[in-house]
Amino acid sequence: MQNVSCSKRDRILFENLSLQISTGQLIHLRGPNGAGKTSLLRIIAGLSQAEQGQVLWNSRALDTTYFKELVYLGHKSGLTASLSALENLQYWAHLHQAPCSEALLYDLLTRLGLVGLEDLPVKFLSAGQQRRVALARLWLKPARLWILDEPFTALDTAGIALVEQHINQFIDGGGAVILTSHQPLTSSAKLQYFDLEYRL
Amino acid sequence: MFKWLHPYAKTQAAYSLSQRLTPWFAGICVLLLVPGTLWGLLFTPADYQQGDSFRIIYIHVPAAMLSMSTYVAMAVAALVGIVWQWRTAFMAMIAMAPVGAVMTFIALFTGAAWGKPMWGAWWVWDARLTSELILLFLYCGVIALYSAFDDKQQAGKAAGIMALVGVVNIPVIHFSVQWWNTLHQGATITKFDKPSIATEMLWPLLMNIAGMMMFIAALTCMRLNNEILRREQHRPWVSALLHDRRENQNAV
Amino acid sequence: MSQLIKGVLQRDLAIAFNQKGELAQPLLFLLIVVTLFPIAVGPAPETLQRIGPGVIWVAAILTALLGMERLFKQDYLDGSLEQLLLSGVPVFQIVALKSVVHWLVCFLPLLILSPLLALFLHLSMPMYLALFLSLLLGTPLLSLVGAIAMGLTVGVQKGALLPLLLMVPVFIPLLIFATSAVESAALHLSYAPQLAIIGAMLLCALALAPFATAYALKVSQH
Amino acid sequence: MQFDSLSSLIAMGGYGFYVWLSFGVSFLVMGLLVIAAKAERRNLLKTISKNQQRQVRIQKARQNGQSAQE
Repeated sequence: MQNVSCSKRDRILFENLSLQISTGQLIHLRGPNGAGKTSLLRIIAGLSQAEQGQVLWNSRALDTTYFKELVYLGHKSGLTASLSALENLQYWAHLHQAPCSEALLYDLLTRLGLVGLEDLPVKFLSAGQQRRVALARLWLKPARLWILDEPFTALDTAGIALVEQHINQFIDGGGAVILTSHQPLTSSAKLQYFDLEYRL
Repeated sequence: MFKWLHPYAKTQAAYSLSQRLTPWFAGICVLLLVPGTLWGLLFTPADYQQGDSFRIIYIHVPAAMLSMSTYVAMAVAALVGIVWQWRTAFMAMIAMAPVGAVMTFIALFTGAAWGKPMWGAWWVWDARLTSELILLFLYCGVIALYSAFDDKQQAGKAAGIMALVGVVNIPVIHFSVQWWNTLHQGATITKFDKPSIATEMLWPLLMNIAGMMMFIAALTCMRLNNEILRREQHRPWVSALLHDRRENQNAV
Repeated sequence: MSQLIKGVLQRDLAIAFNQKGELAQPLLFLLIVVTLFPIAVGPAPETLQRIGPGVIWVAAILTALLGMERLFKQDYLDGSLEQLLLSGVPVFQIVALKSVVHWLVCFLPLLILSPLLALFLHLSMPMYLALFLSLLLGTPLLSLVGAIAMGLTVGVQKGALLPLLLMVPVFIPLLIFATSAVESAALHLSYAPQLAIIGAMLLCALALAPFATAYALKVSQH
Repeated sequence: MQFDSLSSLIAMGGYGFYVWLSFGVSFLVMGLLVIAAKAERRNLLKTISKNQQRQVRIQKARQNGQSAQE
């Protein structure tokens, strides 16, 4: 499905990496701090460009069809602090052309354990609750590839279990996931590891 | 043209090319600038209106002309960089920026020093001087933007956009300033009669213009090489280069 | 498509009106600057009339810069910007919408306030009309071009004054034409040419600026 | 030669100050530009070779460490 080969920036983080991911695959990207995991994910997502090499999707360069099938969640939540969870998700769904009826969103937020907090500005929520709102996007948009940078930070065990279960469902349904996480994943046999090492 | 240029998109090729060109540019620059200046200062007859003060023309006009063309060259480099994703084009652009800024400064300074005896004031809001001042701001903007970024690849692209926005605006600025100037025509005499310049005055001027051009080219090459070295210092070819240099020095 | 436009407008306006204090600050700043000038140069109506249009325009430009930080900075910091860039929607459309919102929030109040400023500075009726028209055409230009400068500097921590430096080349012609329009009006001459030029600049910016801003935003995500 | 004596060359028909000031400052600034570029290059080469030497040291230390372990 995809073939990456890149090196990056003035300090060389990694060179001539190749990585292929296909449907039903979960790739756990591992490496010490500063190894370039986030940089690699951002390159794969198409946010930044590789110095050399390119990222291909269905053996074509990245274009709008790719973005239509991608959900990327970075370190930053992408939530506007002064807006409520509902408004944030509505805006995001508008942008990404995902279904966003209010009933659907209320239902989703309830499932994520955010009942009664839907209308509160996001800045009043705790870090874990904000993370849950950000992760709600995984339920919203029908995508085929998820790129998740540390999705489990600030989540409690119940939250982690919820997200992992959702990831497994997604993969069983033919999706592909690349994620970084400093904690081991408990999930399925389809899990693959990809290790980056720290280079001076 | 494109095929010919394309290999130089690679930093290493660009480095060796500009390394080879620098002494040529520098040599021709000295060959033109020194006799041109001496000729202009010592041998051309004085202007019958402005006396010997007109000799400032030999530095003022080349600097003013080339300050504008350097900016345009920067914008062209930026465009090439953005369209074809050449890193070297951005590096060349940023190598030119301070040189162009210095040219602009020289044009402004000599303009003021010429204006003092001619107009009786160091600074007159004359259309050409004002345009030149705005040009200096443009250069400063590009340089400031470039230095504000930590990631120089990003910085090059951002400064490139800035240079392009500026070049789109140059005609508008020029036109507007002229309009503004005629509207606010002050009491002082703000016009040079455009003298149809005599041939013996013209030759040294042309020599100096060409010499300044070479000066800019030589400095751009030098600065481009610095830029490439700084950005690529971790690449193997740079270490190989340094290694060769050291060996050569040891052999000598 | 229309739903997208509605969604973006709604959200950006909601953010702006959530921070009412911040909304009023630039206007207060404008009012104070315009009040300071008569105090500094003396209250003679002729002097004020002469410098009036220039003062209002310079103050408008500075005000624009104050309000402009909002345009992308917050989105950049909280990550909304990367979500926007990855949405697959053409970024220039969103940028154009954001410029519209900026104009509505920052310059529309200024236009509404402008009669008061004209009164303060003793502008005559034809002068005010010319000023109003030049503001009407010129301020969207400021929003559009300002968006480029803001897009370029969004990832830069230091250098709050950088946008000002970047926008100088656009400000100067605008300032020249706008004030000369008002001056022509004071002499009861036609000021259509100046307005036409500002209009032409506005149209050019409308065609090009959103693309430049979109590119700048992409660059800001290194 | 337009000027018959050195003093008249310096005086430039009364405009000497302005003419020599212009030329002096211009060439000074251009010279500074050249010097700055050269100095920058020298500094760069120095830092690069320093970095390289550091790399060599690091590698050596690693190898020594490994052989010591063995």
